[in-house]
Amino acid sequence: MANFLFYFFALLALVSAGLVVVSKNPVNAALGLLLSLVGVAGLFVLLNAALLAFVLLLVYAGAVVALFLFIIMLLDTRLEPSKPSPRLTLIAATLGGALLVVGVLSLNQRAILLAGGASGTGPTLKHYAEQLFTTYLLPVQLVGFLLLIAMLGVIVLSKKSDQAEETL
Amino acid sequence: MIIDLPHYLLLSAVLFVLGFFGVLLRKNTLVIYMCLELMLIAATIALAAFSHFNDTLDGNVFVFFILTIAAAEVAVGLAIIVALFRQRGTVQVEALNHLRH
Amino acid sequence: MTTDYLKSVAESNQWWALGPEIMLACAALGLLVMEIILPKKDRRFIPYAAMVAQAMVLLTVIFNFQTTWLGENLFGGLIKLSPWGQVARVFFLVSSLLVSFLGTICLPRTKLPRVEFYHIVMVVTAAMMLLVHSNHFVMFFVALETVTIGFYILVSYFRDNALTLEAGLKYLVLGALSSAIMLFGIVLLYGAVGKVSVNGITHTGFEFETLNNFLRHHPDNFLAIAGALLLVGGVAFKIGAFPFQIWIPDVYQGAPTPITAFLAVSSKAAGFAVLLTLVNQVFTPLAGVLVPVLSVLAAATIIMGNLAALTQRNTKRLMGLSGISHAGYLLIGVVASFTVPWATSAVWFYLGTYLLASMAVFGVMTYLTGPDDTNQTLDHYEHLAKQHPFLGGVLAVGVGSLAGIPPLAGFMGKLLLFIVAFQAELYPLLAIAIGGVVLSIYYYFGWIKSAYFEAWRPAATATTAAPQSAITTPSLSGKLILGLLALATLLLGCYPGPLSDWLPF
Amino acid sequence: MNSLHAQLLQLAIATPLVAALIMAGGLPKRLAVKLAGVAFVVPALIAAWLWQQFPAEGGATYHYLSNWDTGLGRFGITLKLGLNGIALPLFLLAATVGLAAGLYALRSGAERLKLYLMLLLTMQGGLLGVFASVDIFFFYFFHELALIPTFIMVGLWGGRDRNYAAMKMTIYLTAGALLSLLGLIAIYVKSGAQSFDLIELKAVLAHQSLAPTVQKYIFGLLLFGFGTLVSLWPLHTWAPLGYGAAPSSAAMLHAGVLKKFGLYGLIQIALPLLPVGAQTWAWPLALLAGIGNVLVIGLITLAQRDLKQMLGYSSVMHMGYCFLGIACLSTIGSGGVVLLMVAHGLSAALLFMLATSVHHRTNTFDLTEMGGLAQKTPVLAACFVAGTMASIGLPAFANFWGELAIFVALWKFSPGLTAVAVAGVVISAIYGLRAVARIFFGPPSEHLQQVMAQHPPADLGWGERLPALILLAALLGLGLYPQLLSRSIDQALPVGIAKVSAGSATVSPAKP
Repeated sequence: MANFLFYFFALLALVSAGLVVVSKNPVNAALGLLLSLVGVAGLFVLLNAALLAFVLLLVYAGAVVALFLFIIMLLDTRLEPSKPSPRLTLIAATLGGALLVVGVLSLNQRAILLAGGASGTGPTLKHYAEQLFTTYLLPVQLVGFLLLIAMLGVIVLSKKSDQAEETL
Repeated sequence: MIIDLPHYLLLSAVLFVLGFFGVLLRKNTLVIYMCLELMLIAATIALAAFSHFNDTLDGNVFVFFILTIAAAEVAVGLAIIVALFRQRGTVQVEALNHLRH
Repeated sequence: MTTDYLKSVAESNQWWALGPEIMLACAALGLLVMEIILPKKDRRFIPYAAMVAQAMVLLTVIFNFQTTWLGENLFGGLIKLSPWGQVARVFFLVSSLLVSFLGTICLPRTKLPRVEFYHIVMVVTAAMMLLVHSNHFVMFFVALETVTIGFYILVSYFRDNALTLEAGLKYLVLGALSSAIMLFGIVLLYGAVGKVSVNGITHTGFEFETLNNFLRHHPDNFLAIAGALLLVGGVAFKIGAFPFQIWIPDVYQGAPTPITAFLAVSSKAAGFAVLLTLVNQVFTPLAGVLVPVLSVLAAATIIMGNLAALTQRNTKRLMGLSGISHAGYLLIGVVASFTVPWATSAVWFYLGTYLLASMAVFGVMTYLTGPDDTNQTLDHYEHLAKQHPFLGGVLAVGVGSLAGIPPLAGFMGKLLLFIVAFQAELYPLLAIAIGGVVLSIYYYFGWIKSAYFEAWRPAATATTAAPQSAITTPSLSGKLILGLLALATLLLGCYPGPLSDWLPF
Repeated sequence: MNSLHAQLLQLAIATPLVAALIMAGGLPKRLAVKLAGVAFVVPALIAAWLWQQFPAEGGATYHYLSNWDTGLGRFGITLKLGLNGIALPLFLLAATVGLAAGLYALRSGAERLKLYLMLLLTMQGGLLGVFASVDIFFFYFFHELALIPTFIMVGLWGGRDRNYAAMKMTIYLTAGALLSLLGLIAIYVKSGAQSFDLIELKAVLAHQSLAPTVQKYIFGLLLFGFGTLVSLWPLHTWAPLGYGAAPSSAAMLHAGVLKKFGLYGLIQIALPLLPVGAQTWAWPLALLAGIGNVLVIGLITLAQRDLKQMLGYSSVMHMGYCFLGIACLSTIGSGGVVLLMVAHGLSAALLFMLATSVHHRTNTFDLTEMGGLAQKTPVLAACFVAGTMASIGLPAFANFWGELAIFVALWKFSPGLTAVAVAGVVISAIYGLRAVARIFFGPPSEHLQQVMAQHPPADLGWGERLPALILLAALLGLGLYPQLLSRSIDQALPVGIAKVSAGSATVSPAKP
């Protein structure tokens, strides 16, 4: 059963990710991203990280993809003209991809993976909270500032010019 | 056959490569941006898998941070794309060649 | 969870050790508060308040230079203060102070909100300082992303200008790509190490010491090597090394000039600080792989940067492309640091002289541009030396120092790097560096030439209509700051004692 | 007593530099010119005094030593000043030519005179520093300090093609300087002395010399680095162009003094520290210099019509003799080189200055357009003739002794090359005397007659006569009594050369 679920979610994630890469319509791409995220969330559940799956769906599916769709509608972009990519880019992409695939394939043979064996029960919400508020307190604070400047940045970048007129 | 760490790693790597291809090949900046998100997500799969099979929590906690950061990145990125669209009326990469002229 | 555990965590969270960063962040918040509570006519003091705050933080760091927390693992191993971290703090603060100063020249020409600019500059600076202190990849990545996202905003800050936004978008896409690559590298390293238990405490591959220990025992672990290479590739993007230098000219040209300076100086220095930490503390056992890779990177970077800069006439692109070649020289120092311990000092010395000279040049550039600062070419400099001898002099000193002409500080930086490279026996790299320096003389000299020689005797050649740039006459404080930068460049070239004594060799 | 002299040496170098700084601080023009005059005279007086006080038998060691920390002490870089038997003549040369060039510049009426004088003073300070530096890092540093003003002066006050000339000079000379810097760093690192102090380096390397291959590479770096700076064929192309464009005082100081930096470096540093490397490179160097500099450039000089270009090429040609002398690897050859360096410095400076004086009166540098100036300006003619004769190497002038010593040494080294060198003397006599004949004798061209009709040429005024007389007096003094300098040179040289001529037998076991 677990095997079947893994293959199902993995396939879902991969196929819909392929959709993101190849689809001509940005709306389809965004929907592909959404499906891919669902697949990844399923994998998270299989990995005993249900909380992460939940957060992923909440943040990504709920906010990020919605934001993408919203912007696509707002900008009303036309379909991508099917111009061939410049040859150099194609070569670079193929080379880069080939290198990565070779690397991944050789992983199976060469890597000494020190898998310690998974424990039966996954971490609970409490475990996360303990970590976040003890060891990782400083990064949490920093992320707070990160979100603050991101918010300020969005405001600065998208406030209408005539409103932003300042008399400093 | 037992689903083990290498399976997850392979999946993560393939997803990462897919996203990488998308960034290089696509012309629509919005789609490019989605592909970048795909790359980040691919990394989180590997992270969660390592975390699970090594029985350490740190990887999962890191995923939290990555998700937060990615959301912030998306917000800023979309703001820039929208602002550029207002000026140029397009989000295609070909239109991004006005510098150096 | 016992109270003992909480207590130990609380003890390791030494917030005072991060005093400067916290002060800077609080000051940044204070700016926002000031904007809300101050009446409109008093808001023009906010930029000066920002500069005063940064200067005070700078003084704090300088007076507490030998802080008691040096070398200790703080925040449960997330943070480790080192003498180099202290140097980096001073470096980033000086740089952000100067960027804020350039902002006060540049921003009033636009109708954009201003307080946010200083706020983001200060937060980014604090994040850079944390980045250099970080001893753990989670901290590392979070700090790095704070810096990167801050830069996305700052680069596209002049949103009325389509070119600026274009630069912002390019930086965004390529920056996010490099972050993703770096993240994957971190993940692989984390996975390679697995779980290490020492005395019942779990350690992971996120911690630098653990990772270093692991690599010492498994220097040929494929996963770890792949991770290290991906990580170094991501850093190479930040410093603009080959083949990740493609973004530099466009982004440098499009970004607001103060931000171009910020990118050129602080961002590059942060990249090198990180690279030095990784190379000297984490990846030492991987020298066999990293030395060839970094050497090739350095050589290609020097060659690419200098060749591309030869025919460049846009000054911001020129600074970007020549900055690539400086990154190449610095990479030689990084390669040398595998074998020669004091190479780190040489790299920081070089960065210090680069800070002074670049900021002087960017200062002159800021005064020279009008509201649209994306299109400044060498032709704009044609009457500079005659009409504004002061700006001309500062430009000559700055450009001369970048070119490495004695008796300016840049020469001393290059000299130390060359000695280091010689001691590390990197002869081919040295030869390439010498070739690069000679090439760079050509374009730097061309810049000085266009500022000085063309307009000297106007009778014969004044027929061509040079683009008249709107030069802002520098205020007294502006003159003072630029003059200090030029003077420091000159004095450090003749008497480098103060800087070299201060650096922990 | 000795410390007083050391302070005087420091004072000589500091005076021009400090004066330039004071002038930069916004001195009124009249005061600035006076200050500059003083700053040119003081080093000359000090140099003369130091030379007079120099111990008769003490040429082999350094005197007037002083040592300042520059904050780079941990790298073995200190500002160590002092003079030995080789450095003294060149220090004296720098002071003398600097005085002449300075006096000439004061009366030259150049545009933006203050800036001109400031740059000239900086150059002068750097030149004095070069020859007084015992620390080879500062030796290089002072050279660059003197070099930068040259570029600026060519770029700002130069004649035709000044932009191109300034650019070309900058790139060639920077490349050469960087190569030699690499060589110096190589000595520093490879010797293991961890010091740039020449005295210490000599001591360390005398104890244990470098491996032959290492010596070969380092000497090659130094040879081509310094060679570019001294216009060794085929790296010379910057020189005629640069001198053709340079304003007179800059050309005087550069061609007369600064150019000797490379030769001085080879004799003072490369020969004693790298004897085996010198042996490997002796023949290539001799061939390049003999065929290239003397013969090829000599023939090219014959074809010149432009007076300043001709002087530039002739200066390149004379450097060939110096390289030949160095290639002999003998005391007498190197001694001749030092003497010829001083003599050529004086005569080249004199001729570059007088060429400008001729230009003032004829408004052209074209030799075919001139003529008949001797009757109108007899003093100028006399000085020019004397300078030309010195430059050819006729007896009674200092150049004669230098060339003679080189020829004697060269005969032992290779009679064939000696023949080439002697042929070179004939060539230089032909173009030198032909130039004199064209400028001063024979009928003036129509164009020139018009110019002279509008502005009747005056003879040398005191502003030109005084510097010319100083240079001529030095040339004649040395020519009639070369022992003034040669003794100290001879004492200093054997330290390095003896080892070279003894061959590899004395070379101590190579370092691994």
